[in-house]
Amino acid sequence: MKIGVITFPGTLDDVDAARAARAVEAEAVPLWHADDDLRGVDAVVVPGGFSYGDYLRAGAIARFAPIMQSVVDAARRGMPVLGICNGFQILCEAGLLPGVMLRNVGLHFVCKDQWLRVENTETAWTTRFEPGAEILIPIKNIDGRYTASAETVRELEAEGRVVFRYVEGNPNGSINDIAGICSPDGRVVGLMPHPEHAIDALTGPSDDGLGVFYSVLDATRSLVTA
Amino acid sequence: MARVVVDVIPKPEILDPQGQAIVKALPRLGFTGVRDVRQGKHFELEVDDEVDDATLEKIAEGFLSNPVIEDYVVRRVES
Amino acid sequence: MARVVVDVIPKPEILDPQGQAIVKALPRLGFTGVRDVRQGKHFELEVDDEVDDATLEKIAEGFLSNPVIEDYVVRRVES
Amino acid sequence: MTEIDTVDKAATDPDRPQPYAELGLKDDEYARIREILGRRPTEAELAMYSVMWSEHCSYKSSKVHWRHWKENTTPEMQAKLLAGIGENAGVVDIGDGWAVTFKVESHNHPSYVEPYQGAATGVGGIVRDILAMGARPLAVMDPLRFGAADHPDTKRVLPGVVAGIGGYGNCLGLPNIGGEVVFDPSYQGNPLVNAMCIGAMRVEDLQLAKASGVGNKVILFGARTGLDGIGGVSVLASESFSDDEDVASRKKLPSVQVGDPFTEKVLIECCMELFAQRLVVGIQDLGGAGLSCATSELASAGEGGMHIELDKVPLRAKGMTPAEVLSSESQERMCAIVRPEDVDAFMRVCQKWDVLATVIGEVTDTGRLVITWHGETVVDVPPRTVAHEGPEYHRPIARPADQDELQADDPAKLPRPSTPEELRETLLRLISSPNLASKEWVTSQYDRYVRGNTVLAQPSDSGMIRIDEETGRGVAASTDCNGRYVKLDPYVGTQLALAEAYRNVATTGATPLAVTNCLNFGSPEDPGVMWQFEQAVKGLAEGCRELGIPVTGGNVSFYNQTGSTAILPTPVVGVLGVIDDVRRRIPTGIGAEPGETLILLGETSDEFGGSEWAHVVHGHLGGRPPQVDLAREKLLAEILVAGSRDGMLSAAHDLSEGGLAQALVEAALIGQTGARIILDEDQDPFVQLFSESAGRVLVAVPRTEELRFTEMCTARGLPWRRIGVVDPESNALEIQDVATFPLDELRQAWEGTLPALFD
Ligand SMILES: Nc1ncnc2c1ncn2[C@@H]1O[C@H](COP(=O)(O)OP(=O)(O)O)[C@@H](O)[C@H]1O
Ligand SMILES: [Mg+2]
Repeated sequence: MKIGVITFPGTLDDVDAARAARAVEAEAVPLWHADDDLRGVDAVVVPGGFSYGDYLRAGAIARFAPIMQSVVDAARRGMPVLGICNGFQILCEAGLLPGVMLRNVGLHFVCKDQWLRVENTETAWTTRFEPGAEILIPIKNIDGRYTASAETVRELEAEGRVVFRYVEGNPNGSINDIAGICSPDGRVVGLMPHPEHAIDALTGPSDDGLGVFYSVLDATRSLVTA
Repeated sequence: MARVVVDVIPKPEILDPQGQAIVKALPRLGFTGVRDVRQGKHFELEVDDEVDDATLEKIAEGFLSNPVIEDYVVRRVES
Repeated sequence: MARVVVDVIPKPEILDPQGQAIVKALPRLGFTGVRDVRQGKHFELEVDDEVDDATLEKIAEGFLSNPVIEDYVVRRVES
Repeated sequence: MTEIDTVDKAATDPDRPQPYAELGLKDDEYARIREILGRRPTEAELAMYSVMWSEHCSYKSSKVHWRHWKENTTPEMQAKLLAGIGENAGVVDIGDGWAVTFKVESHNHPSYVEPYQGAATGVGGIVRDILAMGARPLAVMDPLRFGAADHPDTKRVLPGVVAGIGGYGNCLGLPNIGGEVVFDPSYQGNPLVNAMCIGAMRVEDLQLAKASGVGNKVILFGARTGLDGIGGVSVLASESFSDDEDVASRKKLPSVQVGDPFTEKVLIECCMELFAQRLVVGIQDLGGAGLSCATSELASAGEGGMHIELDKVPLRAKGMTPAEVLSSESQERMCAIVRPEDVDAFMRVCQKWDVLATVIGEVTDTGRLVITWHGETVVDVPPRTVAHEGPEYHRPIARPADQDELQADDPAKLPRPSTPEELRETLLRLISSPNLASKEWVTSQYDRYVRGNTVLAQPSDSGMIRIDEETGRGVAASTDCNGRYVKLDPYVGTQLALAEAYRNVATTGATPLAVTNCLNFGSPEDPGVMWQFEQAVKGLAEGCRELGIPVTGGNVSFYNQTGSTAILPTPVVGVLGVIDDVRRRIPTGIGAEPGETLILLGETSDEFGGSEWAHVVHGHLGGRPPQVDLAREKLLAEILVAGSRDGMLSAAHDLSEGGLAQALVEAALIGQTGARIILDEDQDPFVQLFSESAGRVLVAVPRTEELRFTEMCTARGLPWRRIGVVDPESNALEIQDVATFPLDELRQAWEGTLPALFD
């Protein structure tokens, strides 16, 4: 099982995403923004950070990188893709997921341990969770307020595509407390909090994030056997 | 060489906490009478004369702004 | 009620990393011919008619911009 | 077109008047430059000497005091030092082949003028210092001081500074693992923004700032060079070419720089790859004094010669003069010495990261730093005279006349709370006072998780990061200083700062190893300030000797004052410690184990000079600071480290400002667990709860370990007292015969203050 981890200039949490992949005994394969080669990976993580400094708008420049075209193509064929934080922003800008992230309502960068409810346990990245499970995961960003048109939000809710929801307080003013969403086929998931920072209680608030990475092992395994 | 300005502003239905923070702060600083503020981005571009209006529109719409949340205006200015 | 626009832009000698990132990215997106970009802020204000130009200047200079690193332009627009 | 002043020209008009005084040079300093060169300096040379001989770069007022470091560093202390004072940052051997480097620097004044950018570029600068040692920067810390919390200007400065530190550090991907936020009216017009960075490397990868190897190339890489921070030097331009509009306008250039953290992040990754491929012979960051500093320092540390073609430097602004290019403080630049055969490979790495890199010169054996501009020589100097042979002042030193009066103003006369109700109110008032209140409003704006190796961060006594993922080896660090103690007695106060940072490191289970410092003081031209300074340096140096840990480097910031009123003397001390397995860390919060006894280590006496209680309740500063006993601190640290190693401690929290009461409240709130405390009947409860006696730590010991732990303390002669028990069932802190505080009430008091002030 190979999980690709993309590095853009300004990516920060690629080391963490790779560590999380290794923690579930997957092989972490580094992917470089300027290549279009996915190097035979079975799934892709677009990690957090400040690609291109987030200078224009989070994710706005990164989505034009050569690797993203390959990711978009692979996602259309069903490859599991996970966008975390800046990665989520990039997936939205790239059109793989709807909506966009705006400046937090408090206008500050927020770094805290955040409770989330897993609302959909049938996506490629969430099958290992119990329905309705509450997990503790760090969140850290300044542009984390998920926003989409009223119609899009209605659609996401109706189709069960809100995958993670903030509980015990909304840290950024995100619409409907949305923390993460998925594509219609549930293969592409994006979320603002960082499961890769919750894989060991020594360095994170919990190891609840491991479930995300274990889930994708199942998702790719079933793909192979199918 | 031509000078072009692109202004990008949050759509009216999008909450703009930065603008709101300014509206709230102004009276504390002794400035009254400002009813509303919206904060957007202002870009000043220097472009070759060959760059036509259609291209500028594409740059503004597809890159400098995100149509989900923002409107934009492009205008050429004298240098 | 009057509508006022304030544009704030980094002073020419001040580094503008945001503008630089955009200039560098454009050719990769297939847009050539953009020589320089500076990114600033664009504010749209709605103010009571009593608010005079001097007050607007003060708001723009003392609050919306940081005169150490930024220049600003205030203009009234028709609503 | 501007006319360039060259060495040839200097020979033709030897007596041309030069604006050296406006550049901050004294008559005798200017005369000395003429003597060194045997002619008048060119404008570019004058620019170089004036910035490099400034207080900021040459340490001319403080250098004579460095003998205290030397006299107090024993060979034993030196042994673990791989690089010490004189390098970009000190480097210590932490075992297993790992070397760790750390340093603090100030960015005070720029942060007052433009809080966001001032603080941001402060972080950027210290990170490049660490990078220049060959290390990967791993974490940052930010000791901060502001004016009164409720002063309107603090509302401008603090949020900007915090956003700037966060904005830069978060974007660089460096976890922020600690710092300080202290309020005092003396910092009103002069906040202190100190930034510390910690980095690590394999021992064999240590880099030094040295231009060796004749024929090796000098490569400037990173951002373009602009008109940033050339404020002073623009005098030159406007003097000679005042008819040139472009140049005349430079007089009003701001001395503020804007940071570009994205460029720095890319620069870090680029450097890591250059180091890994061994493409670098020597490297230096560009900080204060820009290329003037980098070229003269690199040259004087190497074979002593260098030729720079200054016109090759990629510029951001039009019409810059050689003097301006040399003095620019544009951020996010580095300068490397590279073997000619490695230049192509070097450039390939830079291209991969889209980092601009330019060969601007080469190493020579002439013993001179020669700088040309389009073929004409504009600088030809012995590099050491620029970098290291600046003036050295013996500033007058005098103990302030009112020092005795200050020390005689004993807080013993202040009315004290005595009834349980008064004690209860005092506790609530203190924990909600700005200096003691939770700093969560600040620290939640900093990423503490990035890189996945943060084991402890705010609000722990010290930050701790894992260095080696295989073995779990890691380091802990803390910075401390109570300026009020230092004001009352600079020698003792500085040792108290050292003692606290040392204790904080040990409290998390790490063994203190080395010290850095950032000495923030008023004007060196004030003999009273110089007395404080000398006492502080002496106190720190002698304190380090007693603790057996070396000073590895530091930074001095003078002229921190508003008008003629100096800030509280603030020698910030940073201590770094090592822990061989971070899984043994001791957390701060109680309640981790099912049954815990609370034990207070150390002794409590009636010590309120400079205390938070005197400050908050009476606005009083006088008397003597708490006594310092470094031998006791050492013993305490050994006990804590032993307790961690043998798994005898489940939580520990150092006692400092606010005393026992503060420590209990924090340990309970952080652990979200209640406790029952029984005070000593033989001592005044007020003293027990609020005295700031040094050398004390509150520990939680699992009941099964209690006997073993207390026997160890007794055997080694460390006073201890059982003061209560952790009560996992309770949601309150009960202090018998005083009051019972529901944790919710404590939390509201402790956490509400900063949001109410700054949101
Ligand atoms: N207070 C101090 N204590 C010990 N060393 C100091 C102190 N201040 C400066 N130094 C040392 O002097 C050298 C030059 O300092 P500095 O100019 O801050 O370094 P850089 O040029 O890398 O910014 C460094 O090695 C620094 O550690
Ligand atoms: Mg340096």
